[in-house]
Amino acid sequence: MSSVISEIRKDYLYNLMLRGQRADGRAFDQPREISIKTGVIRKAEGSALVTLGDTQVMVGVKMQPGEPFPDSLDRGVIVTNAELVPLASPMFEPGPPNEFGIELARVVDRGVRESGAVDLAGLCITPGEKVWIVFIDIHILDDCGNIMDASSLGAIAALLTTTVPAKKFGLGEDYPLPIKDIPIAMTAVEFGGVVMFDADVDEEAMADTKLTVISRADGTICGVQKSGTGVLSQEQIYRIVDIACENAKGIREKFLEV
Amino acid sequence: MSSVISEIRKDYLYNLMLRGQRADGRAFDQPREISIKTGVIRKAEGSALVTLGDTQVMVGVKMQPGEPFPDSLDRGVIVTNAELVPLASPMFEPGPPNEFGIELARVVDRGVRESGAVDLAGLCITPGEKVWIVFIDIHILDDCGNIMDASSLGAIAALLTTTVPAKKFGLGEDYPLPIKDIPIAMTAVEFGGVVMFDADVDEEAMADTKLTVISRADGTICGVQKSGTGVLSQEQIYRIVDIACENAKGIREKFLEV
Amino acid sequence: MSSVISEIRKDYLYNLMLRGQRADGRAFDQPREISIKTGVIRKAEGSALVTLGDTQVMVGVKMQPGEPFPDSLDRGVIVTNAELVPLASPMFEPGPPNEFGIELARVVDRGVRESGAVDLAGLCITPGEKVWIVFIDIHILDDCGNIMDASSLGAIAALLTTTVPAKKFGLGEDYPLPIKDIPIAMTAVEFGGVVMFDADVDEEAMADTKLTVISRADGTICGVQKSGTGVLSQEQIYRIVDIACENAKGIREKFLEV
Amino acid sequence: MQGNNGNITFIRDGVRLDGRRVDELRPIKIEVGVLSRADGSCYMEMGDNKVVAAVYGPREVHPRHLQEVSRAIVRYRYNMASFSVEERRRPGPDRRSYELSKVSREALEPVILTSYFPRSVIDIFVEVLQADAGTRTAGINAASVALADAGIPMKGLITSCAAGKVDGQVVLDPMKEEDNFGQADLPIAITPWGDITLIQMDGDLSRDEFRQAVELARIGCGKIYEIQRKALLDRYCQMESAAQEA
Amino acid sequence: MQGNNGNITFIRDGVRLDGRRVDELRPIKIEVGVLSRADGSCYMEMGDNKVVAAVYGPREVHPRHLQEVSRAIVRYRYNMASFSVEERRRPGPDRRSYELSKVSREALEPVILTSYFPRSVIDIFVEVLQADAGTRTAGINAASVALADAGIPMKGLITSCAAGKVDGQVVLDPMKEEDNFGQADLPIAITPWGDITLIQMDGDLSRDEFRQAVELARIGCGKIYEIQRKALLDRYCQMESAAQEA
Amino acid sequence: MQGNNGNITFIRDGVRLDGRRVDELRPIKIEVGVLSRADGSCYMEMGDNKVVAAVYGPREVHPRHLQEVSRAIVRYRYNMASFSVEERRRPGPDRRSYELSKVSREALEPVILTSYFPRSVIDIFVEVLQADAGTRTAGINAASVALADAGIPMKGLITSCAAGKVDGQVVLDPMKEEDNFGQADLPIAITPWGDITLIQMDGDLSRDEFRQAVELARIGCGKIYEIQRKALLDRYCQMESAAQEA
Repeated sequence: MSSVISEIRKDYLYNLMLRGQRADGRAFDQPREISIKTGVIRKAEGSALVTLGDTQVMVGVKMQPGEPFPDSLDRGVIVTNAELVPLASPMFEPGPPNEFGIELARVVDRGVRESGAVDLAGLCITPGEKVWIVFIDIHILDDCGNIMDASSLGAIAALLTTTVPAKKFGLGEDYPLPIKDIPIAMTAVEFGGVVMFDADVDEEAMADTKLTVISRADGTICGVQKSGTGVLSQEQIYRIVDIACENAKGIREKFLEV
Repeated sequence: MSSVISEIRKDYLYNLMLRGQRADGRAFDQPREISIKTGVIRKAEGSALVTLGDTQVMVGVKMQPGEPFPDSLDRGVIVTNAELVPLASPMFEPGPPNEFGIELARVVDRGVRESGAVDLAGLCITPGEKVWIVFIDIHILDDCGNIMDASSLGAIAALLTTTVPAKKFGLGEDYPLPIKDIPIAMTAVEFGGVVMFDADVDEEAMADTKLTVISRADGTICGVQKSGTGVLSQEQIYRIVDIACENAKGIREKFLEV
Repeated sequence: MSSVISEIRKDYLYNLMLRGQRADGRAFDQPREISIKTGVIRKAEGSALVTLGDTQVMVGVKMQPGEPFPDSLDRGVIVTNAELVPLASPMFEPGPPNEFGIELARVVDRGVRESGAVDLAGLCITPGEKVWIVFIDIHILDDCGNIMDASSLGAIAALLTTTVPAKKFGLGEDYPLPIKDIPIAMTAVEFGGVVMFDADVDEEAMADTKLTVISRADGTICGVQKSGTGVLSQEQIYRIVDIACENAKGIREKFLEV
Repeated sequence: MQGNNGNITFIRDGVRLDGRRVDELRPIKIEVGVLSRADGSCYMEMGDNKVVAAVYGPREVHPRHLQEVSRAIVRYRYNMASFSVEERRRPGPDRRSYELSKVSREALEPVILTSYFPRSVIDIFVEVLQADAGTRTAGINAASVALADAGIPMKGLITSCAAGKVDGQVVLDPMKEEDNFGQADLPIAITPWGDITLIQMDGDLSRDEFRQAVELARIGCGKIYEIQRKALLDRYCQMESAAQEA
Repeated sequence: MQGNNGNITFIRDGVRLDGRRVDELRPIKIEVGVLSRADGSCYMEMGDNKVVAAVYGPREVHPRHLQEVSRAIVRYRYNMASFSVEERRRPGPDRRSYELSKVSREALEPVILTSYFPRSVIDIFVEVLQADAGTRTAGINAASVALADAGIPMKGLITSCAAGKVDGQVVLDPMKEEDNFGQADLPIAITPWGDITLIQMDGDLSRDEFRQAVELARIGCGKIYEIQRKALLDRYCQMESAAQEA
Repeated sequence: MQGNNGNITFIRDGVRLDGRRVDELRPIKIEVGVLSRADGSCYMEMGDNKVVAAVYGPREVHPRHLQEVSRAIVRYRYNMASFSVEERRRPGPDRRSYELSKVSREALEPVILTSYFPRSVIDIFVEVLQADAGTRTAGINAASVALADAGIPMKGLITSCAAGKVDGQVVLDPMKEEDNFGQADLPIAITPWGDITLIQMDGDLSRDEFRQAVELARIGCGKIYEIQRKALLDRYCQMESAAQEA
């Protein structure tokens, strides 16, 4: 899914990198500018528009009553879907999600699920029969690199502002979706031995390998995913994990904690 | 979906047109010969084989009990589908309906629905639980132009002869489907400033633009659809609407009124 | 679905054939070596790995309660599916079953169904409401010719060792799936007037025409299917039927009767 | 084949439910050249079955990679209209129609001179407008006539017919009730010189009954062949006289 | 059009539920060039509708067999986000979005100079982020601006607007409630010189009302056209000054 | 990871439910060259997991537009048989299998010398016949051996193994119960020289536990690597002696 990048641009970026620099002047572990607008879609129970540099991702959360899973009869259900619509990148094609869209949705989903971000036990309506289904829909608008972190950020930001629409379904008063943790995904790419966080679209095109690390508020890890056809050393992985957990703290404090 | 037409044939038709003529001698506002045979498919609750010149369309109506829509709990449901099977034209391909088939079905459906042709309130079995579903299935057999009008005509002709199969489902005696109006679609094409009704396959291939107008028995309009990549002036549209409503009267009287 | 075969190999096989011989020394009516291992998949209610020469087919049987068909409310349901996965042959492609896979599954299914092999009346749980669904899943592992007979053999071998998982669904004690007959499919190919049973992959590639005959334990016929673009004479068909019924007896006795 | 016929007697005094003898076909009607767009076409009724067949080609193959360098490929699409059966069926192909399309194509391909048209395709489309047991045989018969109408060079017409078994007796051309509750169904297709291009069977037949059924189905084919030929001849004469008038 | 408005009065003393007069548009907001990856883009709000349009191209056609030797093909994909409507919709196109994509493409194609770019494609993508009656017209308006932003040569901007009928009266730019319970909906799209490139209608209109509705929708288009032009001009000035600063 | 283990104690006196120590693998069985049609193949059991891997290629790419001018593309299809799990699964890929196919391909691709075979494809197919936690690692191990069996030039064998966490303790190669009710799952794949080509993790691990889990999984990989090598060696010897006999 990486974009095509000209050889000249590649050489330029590579030479910069050797001198410890990035094209936009950031440090290797520094993310681009982040902005999060929530409540942007009135028709959704929760929503967030995240910009990460030029990357833009809209996440909408919709809720409706439905059946629980047979193996967790008294817990709500989370369904996460990502649409890599062709509006967002010349690399995206219309049609059902391909392996990139599926991986994106599944990693975001695992971050939310494994961190216990949503109190699923608080989403039971009638045990064994009816629970709340939480649909997290990720709509990529402009893929200028690292849609993984932007999507993950959008998902938790939207969840944090979600109202359970109980009234609409005759199930009492509306109430805020119970949130128990704030998972943050941080993705690094590796190229020529150098590790860079929050790659832009050119850096992504250059690198073979990504590592996404999702951490909880308490600094523990709830998700890791390597993708791409390159390799990582054990040390690189440990280092990425460490930086990811540290950086996540800053973002959580700045943008998401109440 | 327009057929390929040779340049020579096109020039010939164009020159004719400039002299106010059509290849088969018709006036610009004159439809081809129409024949309607109903009751041709014994296994359907209603059916009609319409020929419009060489164009042949079979419409079958099937009915079965089912669930009402949530926003109209005491009304029957209409489902319209069109199969542009590859038997009918070298331009049609196997597979699920493409945008042409979908548009055709949806325009026919809107004509039936918006005209209030079928008394949906009379198709409620148990309010909120069970109503009659009316399936209108359009099967194009030979596309020699203007399958829109032929399909629309077939749909209303089939509905007019439909028997509600109450007995088969243990719901009392069979009775005729209650019909309240007879919508008629008339389609014109535009080419080089000239407007022609009921285009044959060559005329369709030549023209960029079509306008379908569906009118009720009382002369009011219940549906309009422009299709094709050309433009129409306001005056052309008004003129087509006027002729369509007038011509529809004649067809309604001749073929469809009891 | 026939494999490509070189002209030289084809000539060689053809010349052998004219001398009444086959490449592996078998007689024309002689099947390759057969082995059947049952109970190989612990997670399935019944399973069998069949090897027929180098051909390998795995069949798994799964059972679960479900709804009966409207026209047989007090009988179990059989669902047969065949996956011609691309692991098994360079000719197979990923994706939903094509016409070869569908034909294979349907012929195996008809053999099981029409022979009355499974006592469907014995698989009713609550008449009109709940019956056992028997899923027969055929997984081709190595297509070295005649997957039809291998699949059919695998299906009945798996069924013969299937346990109805009543306990798992709170429906009493487990019991063996009631089997009433043992249908055996025998397939012959025709090429240049010669009829050969149990063709290997080269023989299949050479021949245009196949005939599958499925017979019951009492020697009567419960299924026949010609496939391929060649023709068969009436006499050839009668002869294949006779040999198929005879050969089936031997296989039934040797491998499948208790 | 449910084999479970309730208490219906299908044959009484040698006469079937619809008045036919055991070796009698249902009424047949064939019309040739019923469609304008297709290169060849045929409408056929066999009892209550109503089918239309159309042939397009030889024409270019799409997608290209299906094309064969030394011959035309043949495609056959058997399709049932949603309204053709008692309970409305969802549009589009199901597993049954994929199988019927395959065996029907294989029933016709042996007589088509495909080597005359390398790299091209001959498309055969059969639409079942009303179904009443025997749609595959009716479809093959109609398609065979449509191929001739399209001028596709063939070694001969293919003719198709089924035999069945009800009340323990082999019968020709089973109708819906006989098919639903009968004990066997055996459709065949043959060339004019007797080679068999399609044979399928399910149900319960002894080897003797199997042979009886094949023989009976062949007799049925013989009768249908004459009707096919006559329909084509009528069409030809009609076109001749139309040409002379012009 | 359900025509069944319960007991709601939609117009009281010439004023509609949301305070508009019958010939008044909902508030409109247009931003040009909102996306980096696309060649042209536009974000638009029309009342509670929120849509983004992107244009890619002219670029290579995939799959190849769609390419036209003498002109660019135009593709238009109208898509609703799952969260854009009251009840979550399943992702992916449905029959409605196929039809809207078709008529929207046909609304824009007449002004695009496709002959300048043979064998190529101009892709227009419209994402509906929030829907409130009028998404097709908002989409066309946004797409038209995005085409201009992408530098696609056009004869002029396309502008689209709907008229409706509620309480027996023709009104401009119906919102959700008026669309759901009104008596007619008539969207049009026009060129700057008044040719109509899209017209659809459903509901119940006399011939006179039909003409009134067309006239009113045209007036609406005129107002929207000015907003489109201004947005493009602002964008142009902004880029100019950015260029001068650099 | 449900993290909700009811009241099960998974480790008692350092021994797990199936009698293993925390750093012990389940029994492993590898057979090389089990399929005739494939260019390379491998059957593998890891505990109750049973998988078959086949490799085809390098061969021509279909469809053509996927082909790369300077290297072979690699495709990997992870597929579960319908009968491989407790509750029958519908045939065909689901979202999980798409993701596993992707990460498995990316686990193997780093060691395949794809530049040797421009414009071609190396297809890897893995069928899970029985599943019991760890099918992705078993599939990668089997695929790696099948690649070697197919003679595909590689820099080294890839080996894959998971670590988990149960009862607060990091364990090697979790089985079904430990996976369902455990607190974390961390599969990795490594090259013989220790580079990591796959790493995924879900559940709940401190940074220390994370490192422990990676170390433990590496130890597991080391043991599996020896079994893979031995299986390939045995196969080679067997073929040698077969060749000498001939």
